[in-house]
Amino acid sequence: MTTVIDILSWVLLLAGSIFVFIGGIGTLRFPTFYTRLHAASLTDGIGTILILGGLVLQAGWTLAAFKLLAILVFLLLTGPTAAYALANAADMSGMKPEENEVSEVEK
Amino acid sequence: MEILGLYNYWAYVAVLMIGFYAVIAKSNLIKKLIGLSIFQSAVFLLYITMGKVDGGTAPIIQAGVSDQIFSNPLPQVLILTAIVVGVSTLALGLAIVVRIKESYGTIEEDQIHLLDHKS
Amino acid sequence: MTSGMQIIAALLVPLIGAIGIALVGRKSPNLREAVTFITAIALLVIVWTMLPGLFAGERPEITLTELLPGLSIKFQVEPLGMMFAALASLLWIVNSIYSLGYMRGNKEQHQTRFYVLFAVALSAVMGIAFAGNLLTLFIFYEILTLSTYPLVAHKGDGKTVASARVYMGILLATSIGLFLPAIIWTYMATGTLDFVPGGILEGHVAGPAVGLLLVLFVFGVGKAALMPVHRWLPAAMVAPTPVSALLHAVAVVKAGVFTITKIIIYIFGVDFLAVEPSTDWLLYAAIFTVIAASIVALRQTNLKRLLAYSTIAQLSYIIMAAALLTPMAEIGASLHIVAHAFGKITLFFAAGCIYVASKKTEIAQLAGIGRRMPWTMAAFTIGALSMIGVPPTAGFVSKWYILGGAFQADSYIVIATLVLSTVLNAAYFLPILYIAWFRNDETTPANNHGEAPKAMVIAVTITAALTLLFMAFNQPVLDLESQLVGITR
Amino acid sequence: MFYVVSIAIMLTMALALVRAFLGPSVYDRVLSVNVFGTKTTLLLAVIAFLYGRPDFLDLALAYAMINFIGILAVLKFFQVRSNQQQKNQLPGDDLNDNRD
Amino acid sequence: MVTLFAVFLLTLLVLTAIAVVQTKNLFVAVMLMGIFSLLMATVFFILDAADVALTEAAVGAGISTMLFLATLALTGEHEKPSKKGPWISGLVVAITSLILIDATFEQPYLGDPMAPVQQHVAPWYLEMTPELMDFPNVVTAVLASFRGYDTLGEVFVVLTACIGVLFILSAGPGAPNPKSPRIPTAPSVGLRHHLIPRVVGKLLIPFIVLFGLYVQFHGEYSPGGGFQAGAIIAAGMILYALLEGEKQALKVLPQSVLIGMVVGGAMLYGMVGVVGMLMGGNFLDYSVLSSNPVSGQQIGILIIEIGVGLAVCGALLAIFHAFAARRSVG
Amino acid sequence: MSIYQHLPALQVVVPMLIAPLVVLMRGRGLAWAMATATSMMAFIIAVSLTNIVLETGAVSYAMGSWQAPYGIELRVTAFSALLLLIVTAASTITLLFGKQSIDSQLEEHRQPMFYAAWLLVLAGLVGIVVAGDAFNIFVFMEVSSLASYILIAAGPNRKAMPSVFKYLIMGTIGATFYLIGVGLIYMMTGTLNLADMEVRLQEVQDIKPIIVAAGFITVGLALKAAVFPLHVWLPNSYTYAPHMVTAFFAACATKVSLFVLLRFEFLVFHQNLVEHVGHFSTFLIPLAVIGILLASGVALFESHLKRLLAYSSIAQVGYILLGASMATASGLTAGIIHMFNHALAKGALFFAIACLATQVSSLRLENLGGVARKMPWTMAAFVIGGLSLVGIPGTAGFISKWLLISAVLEKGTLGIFLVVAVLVSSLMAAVYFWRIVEVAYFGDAPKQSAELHEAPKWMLLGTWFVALANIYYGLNPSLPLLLSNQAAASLLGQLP
Repeated sequence: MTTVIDILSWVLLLAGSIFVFIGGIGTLRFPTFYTRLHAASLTDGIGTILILGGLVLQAGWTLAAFKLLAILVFLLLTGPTAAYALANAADMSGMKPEENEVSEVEK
Repeated sequence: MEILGLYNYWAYVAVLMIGFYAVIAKSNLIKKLIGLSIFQSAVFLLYITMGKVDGGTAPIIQAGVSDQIFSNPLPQVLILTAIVVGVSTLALGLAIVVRIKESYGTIEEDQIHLLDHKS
Repeated sequence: MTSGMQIIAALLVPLIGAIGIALVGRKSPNLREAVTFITAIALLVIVWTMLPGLFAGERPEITLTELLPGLSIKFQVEPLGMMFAALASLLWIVNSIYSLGYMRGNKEQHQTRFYVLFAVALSAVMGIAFAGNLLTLFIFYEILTLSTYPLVAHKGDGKTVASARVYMGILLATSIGLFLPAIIWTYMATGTLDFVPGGILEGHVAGPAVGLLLVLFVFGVGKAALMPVHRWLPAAMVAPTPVSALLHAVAVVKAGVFTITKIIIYIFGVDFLAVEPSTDWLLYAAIFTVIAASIVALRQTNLKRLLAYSTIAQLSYIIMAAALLTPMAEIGASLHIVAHAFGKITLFFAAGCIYVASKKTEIAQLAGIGRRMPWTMAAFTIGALSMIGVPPTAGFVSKWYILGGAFQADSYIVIATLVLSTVLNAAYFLPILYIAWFRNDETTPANNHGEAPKAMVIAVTITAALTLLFMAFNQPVLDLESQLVGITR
Repeated sequence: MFYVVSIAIMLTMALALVRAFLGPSVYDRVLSVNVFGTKTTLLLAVIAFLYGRPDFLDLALAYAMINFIGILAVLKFFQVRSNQQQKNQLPGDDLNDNRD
Repeated sequence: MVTLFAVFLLTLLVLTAIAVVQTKNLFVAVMLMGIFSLLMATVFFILDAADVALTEAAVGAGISTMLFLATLALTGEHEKPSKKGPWISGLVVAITSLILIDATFEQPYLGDPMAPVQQHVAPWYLEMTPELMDFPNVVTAVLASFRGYDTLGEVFVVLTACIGVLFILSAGPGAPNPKSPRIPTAPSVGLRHHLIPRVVGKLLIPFIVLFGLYVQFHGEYSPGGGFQAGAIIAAGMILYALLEGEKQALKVLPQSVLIGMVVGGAMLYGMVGVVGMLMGGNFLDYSVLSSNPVSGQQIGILIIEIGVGLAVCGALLAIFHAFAARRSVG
Repeated sequence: MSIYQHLPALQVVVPMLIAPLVVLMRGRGLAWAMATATSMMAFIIAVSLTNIVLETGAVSYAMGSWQAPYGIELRVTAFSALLLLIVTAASTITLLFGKQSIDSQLEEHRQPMFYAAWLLVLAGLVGIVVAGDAFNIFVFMEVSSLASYILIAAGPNRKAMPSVFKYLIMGTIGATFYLIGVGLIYMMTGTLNLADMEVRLQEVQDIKPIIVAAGFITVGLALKAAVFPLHVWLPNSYTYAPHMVTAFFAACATKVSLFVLLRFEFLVFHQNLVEHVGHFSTFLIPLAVIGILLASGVALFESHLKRLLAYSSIAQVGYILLGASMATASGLTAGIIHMFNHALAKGALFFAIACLATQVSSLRLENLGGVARKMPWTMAAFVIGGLSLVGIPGTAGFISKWLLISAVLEKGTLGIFLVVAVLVSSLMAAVYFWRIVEVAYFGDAPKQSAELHEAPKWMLLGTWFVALANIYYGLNPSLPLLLSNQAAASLLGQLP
């Protein structure tokens, strides 16, 4: 049984790592702010779920698992909120997606 | 691996000097305070580094686990205090910067200097 | 009253008087001057009642407080100091009479300040005279400098203050820069600063160091005005005449030569200096100053400046005499302190009288003044003769002893100097007398004037009389100072 | 395995850091700070397991909270700035320039 | 392996520090400082300093950033190029760093268990804490009892900073009028127009406060204690102020209450010491508080941690509000 | 347990714990009354501690009953007793007599915080002085520094703010340098207790980190103590701080840092580092001499009264350091007693300036013409203070100058050069001080002079109190001399 859980958790962790890393590359390589925001926040969500899920499996039914879940909930609530707030702020300040693209090209 | 045993110290010196440089070379008052924060953080790093023991763990004794090695708690205590001191200094410094901005209209040291010598 | 307490009283009485003067000064000038006189007389009584004890060989002393280990504020009366104190307390009364006339006649500002600081200066003089060790002497020496500064700067205008700055600057700089290190050096070498008959330095310092130490002391005591630290004296001529009298006759320069004499006798010891070749320079420096100052005096046109250079020359007489290191010369030195005091105070008083009565300051303006102010000019003449050393004036007595000392030491250069300087003195004083008495007055009647105010004339007469009397009645001083020689031998 | 995860997270942190250095706009930097914050949270959680001390997860939780509050503070800062600029009618948006 | 992690993170740390100093936009610098603090905290955690890591995160990344932002809102964020030649400064820095680097070669290596630091006092703490205090967190034991006097000083540093900021910001053209304490200014309406952050934020505030209380009272068993708790709760309240506006936040916790918290917290700490003195021990001796020295220690530590928490929370909030209440002038 | 045993703790705790309460005081003058009473209490404690130290030798106190090196030790020696007396007396006198000056410079609603900060400065300074633990010194250094930034920032001129900012930056750098130094020593010895450090340093093989630590601690504390050339924060801070704050700080603030410096140099390093004495002296003697001469030189040309005296303070720090860098008993005695005497002189001077400032609008020299005629008592006290500064015999300043010169002369040929430097700077002091006197007594009166009156009676009383103390301790210096002799002996390890 433990082996199964271990393997499952390894898989989750590995998958999470991959997502997280891809998100990182996206944040770096994408051309404009909004696209980068996109990459970051999407992978953040799934990566967090996978990694923390993997850890929960490692922890078993302990206080640690509860804490991990709390972190998970917290990150899931705050991550998108932060992304929204950021996009909103950028939008309010007059940074429109297409304009930004143009300015980026000009650069 | 041996030589990496000193890497922490080098990093602390590097950070310390970056902060120090910002404090003495920059003219902007907020930049000086930022530099000061970096400068102080470097010292925190020095203390925490010296307290680490190989194979040790944080000095919170786990029930039921024996023959654990613990890192040194004393530097950590000192640094807790130092962090508080640092943020207190920072707050005070920022308050002064606000007042300087109000009465001089600038937070650049050389301009303040000019304004003071004109009057 | 024990003698120790008497010393303290001599210090305190002028101070209490100063406070009293300050308190009543605003209310009534008459009361103020009355307080001054009462204080002066009280001081005179206190000081002079100590004399009999001194003649009997007593050496009263008192220690006030210990500053550092082995270093205390201590007073001791000995003949030299006694003479100085007696002289100063006597002249203070005369000077007060004179000041009364001068300050009122001249309608000076800040008269209360003047009298207060005068009293403080007298207290400092008492401290110097009775000091039992170098440190105490130094303390009061500085107090004297500080308390006379406002007196010199009395007029308060820019030029006066600038001159007063020179006065203050030179005296402070020499005392802090040279005198103090010399004192500390002495202390470190010997562990004591007490005035001990026969000196304390022998056996502790040797070779060229003695000469160097003597340099520090002699030039550190700027008040003695040995060239080249004499510049403050002409600068201080901006002061009101009673202050000049105080500086030249009563207190300041006398404190200087007194200090040097005392250092020679009690710190170095005459015998020690005599065998130490590196200290011979002092005699030559003094001789140089005598001659140089006299020659400079020849070329002065301002009466008070001339008197100032004359003082410089006369002071070096005293130092020269002390540096001869023979018994007669030491007596001559101390006698000359008194003789010069009487003579010079007469001269200054007379100059002040002339100024108050006629506002004249230049020698050339004095034509015919002898007929307008016969008393004053008579006194001036006596003073001038005393400076030259003509009998029957005080100056003759002291010069006689110095000459005797020079013969004892077989020091022909000193004898030559004495002769030369007498000629020079005559050369600059006699023309003044000639102008004053025999040249016709060419001023317009608008400047018509008579004698100076009564008080001033009285004062100048008294001092002139003293100058004459000292010729005949110098025995007490001689007796007193013979004790000095007794102990130096 | 924890090592692998840690290394992946740390590499991502490095990438985010590069983005933070490059900018170009301030929003990019805020974004990378946010990414960096969540990655730090994850890293801490993983290292807690790596060290065998899962009771230290409190720290990760605290980091998550602080990170969130920080981002909202930045948002508020933007708002204050734009209010001020409207009030003072300053031309242009200081925050939008790409100079660095 | 973990050492390598540290090496990697430290490299990032140095790079970040350079970037902070290089950038001409102060806002960017502040953002990078946030990253710097997070990195630093992570390094601390790797180096076994859990308590310090928690504090550094709460203070460096949280409170400091907010203070910087509050100031930047009043001063503007562009740094003008300095006319100062960097050569002299560079020289000073170069010499100093050479000296320090030179000294490192004789320092004990990282993690050397034979280093003098690990020999003298520290083992005594680790050995005696379970015996004398009967709780596991040695850091808390040293902080609150063995070196409780330092911590008292630390609380008074915070108090001083609080007094200082209030004092300095109580004058000058931008000061709020002392007669009518608060003028609601435009920026203080909060983030009301942003629905999503507001809802999410408000949802989270109770949990943040709760978590703060957990850190406060669990400090003897896990990383944390009064200072961290104070900072976290203060951060939660600041979040409230961000969302609902200054005015609303000050209604909940008026400035006078905050000052009361600071003074009360500091006094609470001091009074424990004084009581110890009255009961026959030395100042800050908790053993005498109860008949059993161990429980005396526990009671004392509990109370002073509450004092620290109160003081820190009140001080940080008061400082934050003092900045926020400042009207921007000109 | 009698209360006497708790005195070392109470010395710090009393002002520290009352400070927060002062913040809450709202009534008119209440904050002042409370702060003054507290400061007086601290002074009484300091006096009793001094008595105890003189009777029984150094006193040690274990905070929280944890024995050193595990707990924090407080340690009161003759040296600390002297400093305690200076600090608490300076605070008490300035508070007691300075209310009118503070009232005129600070709005009433800001005063409670100001007085609280004052007490915190006091607590911080005495905390440093009694501390026996290297890190504890840092903590209290920060308490006192932060609180002193507040006091200086209370200055009414806008220039106060940039100057206090500079002070904050340099003060923090200094404190951080100190912290680095302490960290390095801790790294090599494993202890923070000063006495323990001294013992354990002897076993350290790798000496380089210790040397670097010595350097950093020296530089850091020198920054705090405004040792030339690290003094740049001081002139403006002193100039633009409220006058009473200047009087307080000039009397004691930099001296506490010097105290720590000397304690480290002599107790921790000298006996353990080979040739440290030599390094220390060769490093500090030139600094001290250049500092003395340059700062005096700047003061010569300065026309703002407070800045002039601030530069003179830098020169005086040089004197203290010069005495200490002789590393002999007599030199240390001279340096230490100069701490006391300089506090008296500068206290009197700045107090007199505060009196002046209640009447005149500007403290520039050109605005002070003839002021002595209107304010004779103030200027008379000023003159006494100035004479003490110059070192005229009969004043306290003379005692230290005497001791300093005799100590320096022991050094032979080098000593003669040093004596020349000391004397030249004394003369410079006489000149810059005399410039003021001349203007005040003989200068032309400015236009508004008709409205000038003598300063408030109560402040004058304080001024004269300090001025007369200059004379008293100039004539009877046995107490400070005794304490500084013992302090010097203990620093050189001749006393247990």
